[in-house]
Amino acid sequence: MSAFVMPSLGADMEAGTLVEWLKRPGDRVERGDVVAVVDTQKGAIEIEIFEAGVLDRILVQPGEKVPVGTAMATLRSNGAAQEPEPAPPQPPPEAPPEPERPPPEPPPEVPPPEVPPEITPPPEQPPVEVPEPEAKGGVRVRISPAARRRAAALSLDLARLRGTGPEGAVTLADIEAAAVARVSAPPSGRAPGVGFDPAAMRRAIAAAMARSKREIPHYYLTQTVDLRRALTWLEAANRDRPPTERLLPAALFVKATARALRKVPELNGFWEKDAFRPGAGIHIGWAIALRGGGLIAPAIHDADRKSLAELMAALRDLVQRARTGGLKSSELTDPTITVTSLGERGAETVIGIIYPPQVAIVGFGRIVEHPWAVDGALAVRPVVSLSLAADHRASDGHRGGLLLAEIERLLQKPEAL
Amino acid sequence: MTEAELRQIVLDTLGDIAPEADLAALPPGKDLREELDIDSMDFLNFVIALHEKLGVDIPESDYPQLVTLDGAVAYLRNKLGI
Amino acid sequence: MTKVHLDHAHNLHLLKEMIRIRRFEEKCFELYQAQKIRGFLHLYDGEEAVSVGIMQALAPQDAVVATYREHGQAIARGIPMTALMAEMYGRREGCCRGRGGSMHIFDRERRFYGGNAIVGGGLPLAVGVALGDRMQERGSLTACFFGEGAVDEGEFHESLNLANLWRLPVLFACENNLYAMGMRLERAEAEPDIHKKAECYRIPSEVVDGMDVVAVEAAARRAVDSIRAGNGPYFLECRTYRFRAHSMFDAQLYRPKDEIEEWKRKGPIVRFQGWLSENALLHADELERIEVEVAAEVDAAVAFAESGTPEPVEELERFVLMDAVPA
Amino acid sequence: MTPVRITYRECCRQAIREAILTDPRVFLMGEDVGRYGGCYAVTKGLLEELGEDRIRDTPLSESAFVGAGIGAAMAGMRPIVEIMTCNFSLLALDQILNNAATIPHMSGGQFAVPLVIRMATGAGRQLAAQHSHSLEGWYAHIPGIKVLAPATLEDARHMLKAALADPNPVLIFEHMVLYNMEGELDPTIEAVDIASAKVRRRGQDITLVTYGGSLFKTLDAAAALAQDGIEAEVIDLRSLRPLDVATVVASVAKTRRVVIVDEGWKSGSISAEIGMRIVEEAFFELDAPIGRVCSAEVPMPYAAHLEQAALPQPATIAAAARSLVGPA
Repeated sequence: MSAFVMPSLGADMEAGTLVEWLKRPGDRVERGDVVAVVDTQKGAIEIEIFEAGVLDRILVQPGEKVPVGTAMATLRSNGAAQEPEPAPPQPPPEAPPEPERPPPEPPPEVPPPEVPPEITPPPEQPPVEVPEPEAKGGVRVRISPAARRRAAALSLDLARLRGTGPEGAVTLADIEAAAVARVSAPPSGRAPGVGFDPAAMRRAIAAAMARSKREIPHYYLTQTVDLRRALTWLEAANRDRPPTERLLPAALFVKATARALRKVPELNGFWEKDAFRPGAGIHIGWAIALRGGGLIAPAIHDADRKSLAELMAALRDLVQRARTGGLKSSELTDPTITVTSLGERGAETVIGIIYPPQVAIVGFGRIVEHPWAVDGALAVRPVVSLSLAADHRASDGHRGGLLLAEIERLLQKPEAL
Repeated sequence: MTEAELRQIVLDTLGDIAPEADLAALPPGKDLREELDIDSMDFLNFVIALHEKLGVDIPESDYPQLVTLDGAVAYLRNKLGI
Repeated sequence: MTKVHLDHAHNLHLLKEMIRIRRFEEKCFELYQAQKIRGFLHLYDGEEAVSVGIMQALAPQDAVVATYREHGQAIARGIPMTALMAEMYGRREGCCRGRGGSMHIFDRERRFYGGNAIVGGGLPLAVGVALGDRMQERGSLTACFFGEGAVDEGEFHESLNLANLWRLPVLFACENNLYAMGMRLERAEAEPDIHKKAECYRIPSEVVDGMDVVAVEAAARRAVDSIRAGNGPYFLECRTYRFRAHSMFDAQLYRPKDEIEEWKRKGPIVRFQGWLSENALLHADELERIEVEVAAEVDAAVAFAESGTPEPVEELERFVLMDAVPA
Repeated sequence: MTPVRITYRECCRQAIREAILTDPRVFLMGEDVGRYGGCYAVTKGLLEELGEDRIRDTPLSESAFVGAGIGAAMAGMRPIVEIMTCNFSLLALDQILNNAATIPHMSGGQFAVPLVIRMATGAGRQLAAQHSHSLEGWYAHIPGIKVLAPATLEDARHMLKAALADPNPVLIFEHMVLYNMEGELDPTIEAVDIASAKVRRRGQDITLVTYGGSLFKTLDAAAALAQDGIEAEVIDLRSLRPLDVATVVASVAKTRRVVIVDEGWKSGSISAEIGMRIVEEAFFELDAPIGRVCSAEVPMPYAAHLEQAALPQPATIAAAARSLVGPA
């Protein structure tokens, strides 16, 4: 006894509907005889039988839809006696409910290929936003971009972090965990000086200063400026300001210099390929001495348009971020002029070396009490030594002098700054 | 708040400003600005930190009283009345 | 008129070759329904005379380019049924390691340059093989098989023009079975007389009754003689008919049933076998012996395929690039 | 409105029928779309109902009848051209690229090409190398055309309407494995847009971006990942050109990990383009490398076990996702 089953007529045929039997039980059939008609999505197709014999019993009635492989009739090979009526045929296997999705051609059990799907390695290009967090010894830290940005924001030293990401890379979660750990750390667990690698910085300063001296024909001017009006105004202004809003002389120096540069624009810009390129705005590079050595001059953008309060906030922010390694590389590369001030414990006069490719550097010495002639009489005045070093390729002494005179004039009317 | 706690807060504040400094070895009577290489910006941040942590107002005119560790502690004790 | 040398042995050979193809196709039809063969399957029943007839005129060094309905050409060209069946089972022992399936049979040794599943795709290849052979003075020709559907493809025009422009040794063998899948000839051709199209490129062409294996062999010999004499390509339009659907999954809504029955009555095997019997050129026992031998050959092919092994997955990317040109 | 039970194939047919009945400019042209009823039986019965003028069987001349479709569109018709499978579209690539995609721009806006081209695509039925390509990514490289990949029943039913209304040439790729898919068509959806991606499954641990035939393998992978406590967000692109990068970036910004599933070959694929867009627009959101699961770079083999090994599978998609999520 053998079964005549619903044939597969096409690559994507899963089931067929029996339309009509062309043979009846007891009929003799030969190989190749058409015994039934089946309906498919392509239309009605005649079905052949591939075995000779006598049709025994019909299992599927016209109109029934059954999956490929379902027994539709039994066949007695030639000469076999009619089988006794077997138990009623169990109903053809319940047609599997039409799955929501195409029943994926049951792929033979395919072990996932041993070769892991190649994950393309992360692009190695350096981050644009944040300076390279080189661990000591220059080994690049494997860290995800999101983690790197967060670390910068939290001023975390990446070098000492152990990553839990792919191949030990530092992930966002690692940064968050480290940040939490730091806050709860006992006070004595002070994070050592953070941010820049002093040795690398020293090399960078040396290179810049050597190039400046080599290429730039400096000329130098100095001027002593009376600060009585400025300091008196400052003291009065700070009296009714909370500490967070109090101003320092540095704010006045930056504002005066920035406003003065509007009158002498040829000192605000760059010397490139034998030509002066004016700055796109007045961005004052404020020289900050780092604790434990090193110097950096990040930019205060559009200093001429900022209020004294805004300048003070900018100065405090720059100093704080400079010391914790949180400066953006763009802040280091786009000042249009540099202003340096050694503060209360510096020398009386500082004359700077221009930071290429800028074309000028203004210096403010220590504020000291000096004898001062006022209307022919001798008086004592707080004064500051104001200096300018400028690139003689871009400007001449006369123009430099005008700048210093303008700074002095502006410092006499602090309330207008 | 005891005087010892107040002294520790002052030391912690100085530590934030001069992380690499060895505060244990700081002579309490010496000028902080010399000992810890503190400029006007650092000193302003020192004042701001004390103001925020302790809620005391410190006018500019009082700055000279805060230039030594002992001076600062005494000044703050007086201000806080402890 | 070149005469076909019809001795007894040759007659039996022609008959047996056609029966070999027919029985092979019938077994494929059965095995597809049992899900042993998958993908697309285009069967050759009814067109056996074309392959068998033409292959008699070819020499071992000649090349063959075929289409996806290629079991006839492959078997007539001498590719063993075992390799073909194993290929359709997707087994490593198949002629292409199970990678090509029914539509892409290749055999380097027998210069069988493959089936092509893109209609008309084989014509430019055939022109190229003929060009290469001619430039290396191999003295061989290339037989290019295609259906009448291919004449509507741009490649048909480009290939015939180039073939005659450079007088290349190509035998263009068009199996005109009246249907391009569901498109009957008249519904697709502005000029239904296919062989006339060759005249536009001044290629000598003939129409031949694709159901008469002797007539096909005779025409093929005429074509081969002309090509070998250096007269350039030759075009044979073999008018034939396919008894089965275009492929396995086709309800044949486009043609009437009685038309199929009518062509079956004058099918290539029935006709030749009938002619031989009427002229006492075939004895009943000889036919019986042929059927027994063919049945054994087909069963052996199935057994070979059943016992075949899948190609290891690690070899998946092998031959994407070749290390060297096979000698 | 009780939901209607329907197949993806029937959705395509109803869309074509509705378009022809409602707009006299619309007609269907392609190989065996009429008498034969369509290679995948999508257009069975349409010739009998709509006649030879609107359901046009063509000879096997892809370049000619696709070019003719472009010409008819330029002359004011709204043709639907069926190329049996994307494998045969290579014969019409010149017409699609150098005419359909180029003429509007090249003519200075004088001519539009309001043409829809439908093609079956993809592998998975052992049709071997020449019949198993997945070329959507290629076409998505071409400015001047739109490329759609309907995966759901609603998209199969309604994308054609939007494509016909679009003045530009629109290519619709129907993955052949989907034709038999049956389900309930959402009756509340009357129309769909053809420019935005859709989130088919919400998740916050990783984003799986895919389209067309790979959608359901990706959803299977997401289900498997859920067992391990990894919630994957599955995005169905629906349109490969234009690419709805915003939806992808928004998801990546949330999950910070992404795997792109694409049945094309990896080199120069649409997945490569999507990966680059993510790097350009969401670089700092990433917390792991971008993963891709594509077809092995081989001509698709006939043998079932080799074909399945070459194609993206739920197991390989889930594995790729797990490797990026790392130890839970």
